[in-house]
Amino acid sequence: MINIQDIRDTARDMLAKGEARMVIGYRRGTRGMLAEPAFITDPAQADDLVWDPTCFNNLSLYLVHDKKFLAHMRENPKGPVAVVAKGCDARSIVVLLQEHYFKREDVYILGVSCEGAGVVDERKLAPLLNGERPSAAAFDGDDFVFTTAAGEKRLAAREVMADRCLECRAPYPKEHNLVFGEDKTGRQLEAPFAALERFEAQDAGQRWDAWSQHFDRCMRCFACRSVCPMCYCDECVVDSITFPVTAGTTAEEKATRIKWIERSATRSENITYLMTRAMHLAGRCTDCGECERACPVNVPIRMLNNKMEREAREKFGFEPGASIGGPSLVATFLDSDPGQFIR
Amino acid sequence: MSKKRTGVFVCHCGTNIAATVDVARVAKEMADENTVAFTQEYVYMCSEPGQESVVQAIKDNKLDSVVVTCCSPNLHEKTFRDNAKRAGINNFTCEIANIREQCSWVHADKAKGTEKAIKISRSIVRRVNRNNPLEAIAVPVTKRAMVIGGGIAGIQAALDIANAGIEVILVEKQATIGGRMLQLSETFPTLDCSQCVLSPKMVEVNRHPNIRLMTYSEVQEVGGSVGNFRVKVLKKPTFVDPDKCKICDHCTAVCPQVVPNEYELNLNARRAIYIPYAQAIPASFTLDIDACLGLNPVVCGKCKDVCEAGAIDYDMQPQTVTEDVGAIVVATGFDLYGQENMYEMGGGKVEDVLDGLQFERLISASGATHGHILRPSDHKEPKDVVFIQCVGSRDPAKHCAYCSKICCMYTAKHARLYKKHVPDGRAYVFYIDIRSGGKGYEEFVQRTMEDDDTLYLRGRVSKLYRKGEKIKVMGTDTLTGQNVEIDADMVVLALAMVPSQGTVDIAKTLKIGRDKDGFLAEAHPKLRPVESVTGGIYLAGAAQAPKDIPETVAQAGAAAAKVIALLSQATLNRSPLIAKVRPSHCTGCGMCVEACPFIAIRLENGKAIVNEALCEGCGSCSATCLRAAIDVKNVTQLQIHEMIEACLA
Amino acid sequence: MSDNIYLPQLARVAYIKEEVVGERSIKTFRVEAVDGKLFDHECGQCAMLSIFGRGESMISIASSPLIKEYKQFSIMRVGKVSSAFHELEVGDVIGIRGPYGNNFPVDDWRGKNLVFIGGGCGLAPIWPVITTAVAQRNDFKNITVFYGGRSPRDIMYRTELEKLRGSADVHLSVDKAEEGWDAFCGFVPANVMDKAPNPGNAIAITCGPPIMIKFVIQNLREIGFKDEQIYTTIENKMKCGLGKCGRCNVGKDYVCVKGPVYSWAELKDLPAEY
Amino acid sequence: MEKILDKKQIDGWVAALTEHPQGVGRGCNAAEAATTTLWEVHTPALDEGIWTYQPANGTARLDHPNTKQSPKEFAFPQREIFFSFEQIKGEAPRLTQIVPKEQRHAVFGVRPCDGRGVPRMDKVFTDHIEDKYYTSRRKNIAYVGLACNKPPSPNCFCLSVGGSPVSSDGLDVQMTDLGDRYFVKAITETGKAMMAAGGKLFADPSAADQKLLKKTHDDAVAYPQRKINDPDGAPAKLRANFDSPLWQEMAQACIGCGICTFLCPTCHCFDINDEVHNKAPLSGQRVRTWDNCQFPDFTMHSSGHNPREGTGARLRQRVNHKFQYFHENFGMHQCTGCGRCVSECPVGIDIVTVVNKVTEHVG
Amino acid sequence: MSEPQADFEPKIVAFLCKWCSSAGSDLAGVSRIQYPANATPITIPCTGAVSPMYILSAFNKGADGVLVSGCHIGDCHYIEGNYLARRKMHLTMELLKFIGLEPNRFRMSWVSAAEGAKFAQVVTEFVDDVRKLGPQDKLRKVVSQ
Ligand SMILES: Cc1cc2nc3c(=O)[nH]c(=O)nc-3n(C[C@H](O)[C@H](O)[C@H](O)COP(=O)(O)OP(=O)(O)OC[C@H]3O[C@@H](n4cnc5c(N)ncnc54)[C@H](O)[C@@H]3O)c2cc1C
Ligand SMILES: Cc1cc2nc3c(=O)[nH]c(=O)nc-3n(C[C@H](O)[C@H](O)[C@H](O)COP(=O)(O)OP(=O)(O)OC[C@H]3O[C@@H](n4cnc5c(N)ncnc54)[C@H](O)[C@@H]3O)c2cc1C
Ligand code: SF4
Ligand code: SF4
Ligand code: SF4
Ligand code: SF4
Ligand code: SF4
Ligand code: SF4
Repeated sequence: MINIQDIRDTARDMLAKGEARMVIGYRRGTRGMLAEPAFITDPAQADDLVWDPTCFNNLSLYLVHDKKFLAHMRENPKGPVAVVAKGCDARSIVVLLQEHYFKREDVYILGVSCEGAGVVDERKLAPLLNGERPSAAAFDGDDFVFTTAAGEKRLAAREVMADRCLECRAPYPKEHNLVFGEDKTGRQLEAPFAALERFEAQDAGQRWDAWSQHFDRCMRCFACRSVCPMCYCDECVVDSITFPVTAGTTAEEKATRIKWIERSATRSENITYLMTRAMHLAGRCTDCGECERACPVNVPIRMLNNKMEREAREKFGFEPGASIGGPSLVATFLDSDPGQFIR
Repeated sequence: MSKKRTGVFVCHCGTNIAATVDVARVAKEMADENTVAFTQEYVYMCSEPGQESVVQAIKDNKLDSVVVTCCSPNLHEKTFRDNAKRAGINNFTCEIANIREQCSWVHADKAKGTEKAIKISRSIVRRVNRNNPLEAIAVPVTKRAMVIGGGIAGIQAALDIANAGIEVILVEKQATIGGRMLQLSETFPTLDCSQCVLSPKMVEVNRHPNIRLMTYSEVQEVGGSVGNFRVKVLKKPTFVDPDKCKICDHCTAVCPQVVPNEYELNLNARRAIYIPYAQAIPASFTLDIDACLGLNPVVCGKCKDVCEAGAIDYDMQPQTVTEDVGAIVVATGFDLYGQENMYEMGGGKVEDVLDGLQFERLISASGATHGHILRPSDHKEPKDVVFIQCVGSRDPAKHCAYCSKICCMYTAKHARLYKKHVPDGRAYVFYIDIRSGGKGYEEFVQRTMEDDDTLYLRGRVSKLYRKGEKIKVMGTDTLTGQNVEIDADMVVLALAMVPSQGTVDIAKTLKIGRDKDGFLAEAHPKLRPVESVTGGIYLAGAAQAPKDIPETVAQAGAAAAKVIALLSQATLNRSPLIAKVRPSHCTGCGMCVEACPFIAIRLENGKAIVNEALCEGCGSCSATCLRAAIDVKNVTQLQIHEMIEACLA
Repeated sequence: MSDNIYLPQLARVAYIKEEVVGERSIKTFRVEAVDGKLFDHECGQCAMLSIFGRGESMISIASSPLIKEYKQFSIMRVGKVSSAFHELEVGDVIGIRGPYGNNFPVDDWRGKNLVFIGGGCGLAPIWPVITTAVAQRNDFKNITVFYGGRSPRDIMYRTELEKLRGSADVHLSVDKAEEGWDAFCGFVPANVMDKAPNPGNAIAITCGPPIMIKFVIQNLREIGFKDEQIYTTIENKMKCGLGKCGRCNVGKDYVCVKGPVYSWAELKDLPAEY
Repeated sequence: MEKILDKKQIDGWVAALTEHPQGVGRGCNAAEAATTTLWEVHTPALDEGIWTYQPANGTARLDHPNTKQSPKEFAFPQREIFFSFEQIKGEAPRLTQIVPKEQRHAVFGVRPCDGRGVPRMDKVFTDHIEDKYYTSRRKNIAYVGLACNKPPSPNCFCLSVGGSPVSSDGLDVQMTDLGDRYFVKAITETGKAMMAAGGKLFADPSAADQKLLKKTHDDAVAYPQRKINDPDGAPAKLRANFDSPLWQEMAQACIGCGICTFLCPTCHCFDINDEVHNKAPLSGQRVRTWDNCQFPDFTMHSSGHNPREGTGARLRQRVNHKFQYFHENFGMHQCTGCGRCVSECPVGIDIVTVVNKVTEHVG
Repeated sequence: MSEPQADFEPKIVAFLCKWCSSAGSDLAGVSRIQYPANATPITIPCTGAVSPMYILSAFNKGADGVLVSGCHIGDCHYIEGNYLARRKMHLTMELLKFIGLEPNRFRMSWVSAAEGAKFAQVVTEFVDDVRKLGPQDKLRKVVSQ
């Protein structure tokens, strides 16, 4: 069991001693379930920090924000940012480090072990609470306990846990500066890629029927991209319209931007967007599941990334975010790569 | 900034194109393209008047770019680019749309052919619209060459280059140069002694002021490109100082370690300290560290004790040297296809079944048996010897698909040499057919058949096995249709020639391609037979394909001539179609660095930087970059995107 | 559907002039109606110009309302649509809709001294006022024009500015000294400070890059201009021009409707989101 | 007009609106049937875990909390084609307007907050100059509302912004769930006509029904909601706190996804782009798509200068637009308290908290 | 799946590497080996230069099939470009299959400069396969009113 006070004490200490210029963690939000990202610079606020099954966000995203902000301000960071990171989040940080997005010494990873549990899926939880609004959530062994106006409600973790956590193979932040909680790797509740396999068991026609509806629903808010720490490109290639312009973009570049897709949220454009994103995340996505969670219209985006992840693992023996110095998936190859599809 | 003014020139190629493509329609459709300011069709665009009209049209219409829709760019891209240049515009704004090889010649249906020709032409027009004027890149040349492999090919190439006054580094993996030829007894078709021909050359190499010999050395890493390679060579320790070694042979006498002698193809044994061959160059002993008991006087140290010259140095360390060279000749030679692969020939497990090279050592005066033909099992003189040709060659189903080219000849040679040594012996040759193209070759074979009374049997051997003293060889004579069975004392297999392991390894290190049989791939089978696909790397000898000594020497000479021609230039022109980074989009993720096969990209201050001298323009980086931050000039993602659009319009 | 506010009218390019070449090149275009006539406009108003297949851009009408035969636009190449404009040739047809936005209250300014201060491409929006005032020279007192570019090559309307000299005081400047330039060297606000135009019975109209406007206004106020005497235009990104798409929103104003012309007195009251 | 509709009859009413009274072959030919304006009815349905409006298919159920997306898309679709263009090289372009189809749409189950979104959208698209794409769709839409017996989301705050769970603003018909039946009230003439189409399916309400209606409404209003503490003071306070550092602080987690605005019943910002289908000869369409002020490049000038640099400035725009600028222009808050932006923000940015914090801030 | 149409002429984009497959197609031409005209070639330096974006984009722009063809493994002019391509295209193929696109719409092949006949055969087969599948309308941009 993680004692939140340990995290708070560490954060307070680091800030007070100037060992970190900011601690990014979670605190209670006002809108209900969700713990919200907290950006703490004042040691006095360290007590706001919380750790519970509603700490969904992959906070490594904010390391990217921070870097972009500093670049924009032309500032040099003074000391590292400390960030609370779950297993998957820590792997995201590894990928960012692998891609030289920032230096190892710029980040202080306060790892938190999911200890064989994980985070809640709001969508699974909501119907079980009958519209009640939980004021607190806590881990308790195999259960999660929610406090609502109607009292305490105990739910089996596996019923309300996010799919990604049910299937998580590495719920322990291997890369860390400090880690809270025990390594209980191996206690996963579902086989890896279980959801994916269930989906793949269908025939091509059924898969298309499902996906075409999903693609139709997408309204291209780009929340999936915005919430993803791996989608850090300043100018996303697929997107010719929104976010194309950074201050450095020249007239020539704007005039000759490739229009891979249109802004219209039509099926074909949505497919191209989401498929490109999946391709771009192949070998980089660490399955933090944030894209799928953020999507307001429940497009199962994670499944696309999962598909790539499984291919990478099974065919190329590749694990995203495994090591900072490791190879990247699409920039390398093995003699033994599959070629049966080539005719 | 203003709009491009492209001229489109549609060639009829006589009726080659016009018969199945409506050229007038192609021209008309191209005229509808936004950027096309001029179109023209002509019966033979590449003819003198055709070319002239292109030049004139560029000038008259102030064109800034040109598309010629005609045959494959391999044929006339240069022609029309030169024309563009002549007309005063940049040659890289001229592109070819191939509507002949890729269209008119392969589609009989005129309507469909025309449609496709329009799509092809349109895609090239759109591409040209985004072409930038470029200049070829000039790179200075390092006037020094490296030859890898010290067989006859390497020796010849090194000597030729050195004689032209260019410094050469000859790198040989073994302790001596000489290669396979050193192992041969006498050579067809003249039957002169192999070593007698070779030794003087080896000595010359050793003495040549322009040649630096690095034996017992291996190339580890190659960077750079044509004109400027940087090669890392590992010099393995021989533990014997060649300058001090007197070749007195005292050391071998005391060395307790006995291992098979690879130079003698394991027909006899050698010591851990040894000299492969009496006239080895460099003339020095070598201590085989793998066989040695350990470089420690406590363990052994006998050789060191007896060496009066004090040549033995147990502390010798491997040494890595880096050499800058402008060109490389690869002459890493061949091996024989392993007997163990030849299941039907006993899989290497039947005693007294030898391969050709072993036989060469058997009959060689310097060989293990001092020139007496004695079979290994019992040291008796074999009376019935069966020679089998095409073993492992010309067998696409199970072994090598190709013909090893020299086996017919050396088998004939072997049969003759055998008869010379054992006049009462009987020689049988199984063959599929005889390939004896070459000066004096056919005569040589005929003489073997007739004068030497060798029994040539046309057919394959289906099986052989040991039966007591004899080897039973079962085959068919396809001329008579009879099954043949011979009780042989010895069998000699003319095994296929395959690229040596050193060749396979060096291809990886140098990143030069190999052909489907594993030999080093030449840039063009007919027109560029001694060049590898990588600029500045040339091929010589049996590493490129099976060949005999005359051919090897000829190719080595040709490679040397190429090297000399290359290195006599002050600078080199390289294609400017290389990668270019858009720093505004690059996040410095380094994926392109990883993907680049030529190590041409590095990261600096969080951005990718392309080394123009190294980049070959393959585009692997651009397909890997997630941000379209790196593109090959004039083959940009934008251009391909617009070409896709054009193909699907 | 009648009154389709998004449907442009077709206009043909009748004349193109390269004003400034280089990285920030500017070209001037005159366009005429393909059928019928184009709308009338007031000084300071803008139009949405389209190149079909590339998109639309809001561009100030740089010709005087007195000229009815054509409308003139000066467009700097900065991106997608503006680059497409720079590829146009005489005779090409574009789309145009407008006029949009409010205008300079030129009628209220009759009998006053006018001080124009422009920088870079910012001469275009005030050019109709200058040319109208010069055309109706007697209605106005002194006319002074300050205009500056980065270098002599960046001075737009060079010949036209020279022609003004009879009717107006023209003070040109370049940011950095260069051979052959004998007028003022330095930034436009400094030139204004240097010449210190008299604020009495005067209106100052300034347009240019945001940073220039900021310092021009500072300097004008120092010289003694009141907030109500200073006019400028603000150019926020626009897509519809009709106060609906939301992006030019500053405070409660949609600049495409309530602007682009503001007196400093009005502008001060709005949040500084431009 | 006030009536009672048995819950089981809802599909009957939908059918009456969708099908021609006589029907083809029953005294009315196909041409007549086509020209007589009928309704395309949309009812909330649960699809892939989210409530969306879908064409009625005879199994309408109005037990949804609220739909994920607001019903604004009926009058203001995410993608609207303005016109198509074609141009042959050297010739003038030819433009063809694309006019929205004349089809009447009845949207069932609109919650009061979303109903109140309608007049707000109307204001935007008709103020100053009329947007005919909007109005020609809008005039053909009827909103059949459903009062909230209890706020469907824990983040509802309609009462704070001048609305109520039983408001009928912007609706044509208001229905109230009385257990086994609906109390149906026509608000507009269109609403009356629609109810008339239902004919005998409707019964007259009894006094008990009226009483129950009142109680239901009263209970709904009394149900605790989230609260904006000083909505009336908001415009002035927001104005005063424009430069407050609170904005950046509160928006630090914002990822700029724009979910808050895409889902909002009153956000109307859009983008216009040309979509090219063929380059030579040129053909394509000019298309309007939703856009929003939370996207970082929304206001970025071509020069790279961005008046709303940073998430703080953008959050401020969203909040100020809803609670200050719109109020200054039209005398009402643009927010209707539906709570979508609160519930759906992936990082928990909460407009109620934001408004409260800023209005309480003295700076 | 769409109904197969007798008169349906598939639109195919063929990315051919300059050194092998494009040369192979030239050889097919020189040898006058006939094959269907449905595949329009785009010559790229190397299959390694084919970004998965190109495949997606071609389908988006209405291709009924996409072919990527290059040098055999081990023969890449740029040594390892085709190895990189093999991995990328494998992933692309898997993703396309995953969402339910018919796998026969995307083909990768190795055709050397010497394999004119193979080139013709690959195109012929591929056109046949795609013809059987009918028009590709899953990823195609729909130009709606
Ligand atoms: C049984 C037999 C009989 C023959 N008889 C005749 C004949 O009578 N007449 C005739 O004309 N031809 C004959 N030949 C053919 C002849 O042997 C070859 O043509 C000739 O040896 C080819 O020479 P080469 O230099 O290309 O290769 P090799 O002789 O194989 O030399 C290659 C050299 O490169 C070195 N090397 C390999 N890899 C590396 C590396 N990575 N780095 C550094 N060094 C390396 C090797 O150690 C070797 O020294 C015969 C061949 C055989 C098998
Ligand atoms: C009131 C007013 C008056 C103005 N007057 C003038 C004037 O007189 N002269 C002048 O030069 N300028 C003037 N401007 C500025 C001018 O409007 C802009 O410079 C111009 O709109 C830039 O357009 P662009 O397409 O070239 O720039 P870009 O930066 O390329 O694009 C601008 C818009 O196009 C969209 N866009 C960008 N790339 C793409 C893409 N690949 N696909 C689809 N959409 C894309 C962006 O979303 C953006 O909204 C004025 C502006 C205003 C507001
Ligand atoms: S995916 Fe794994 S590491 Fe991430 S939150 Fe779930 S259990 Fe923890
Ligand atoms: S998939 Fe979901 S989150 Fe992503 S753009 Fe589409 S609607 Fe938004
Ligand atoms: S792959 Fe692209 S972004 Fe990454 S370093 Fe290379 S050019 Fe830059
Ligand atoms: S601002 Fe939020 S709460 Fe208000 S109407 Fe919009 S989505 Fe609903
Ligand atoms: S809040 Fe933003 S997106 Fe919504 S209407 Fe206002 S400006 Fe537009
Ligand atoms: S406030 Fe929330 S929903 Fe709105 S843009 Fe920011 S992160 Fe997205």
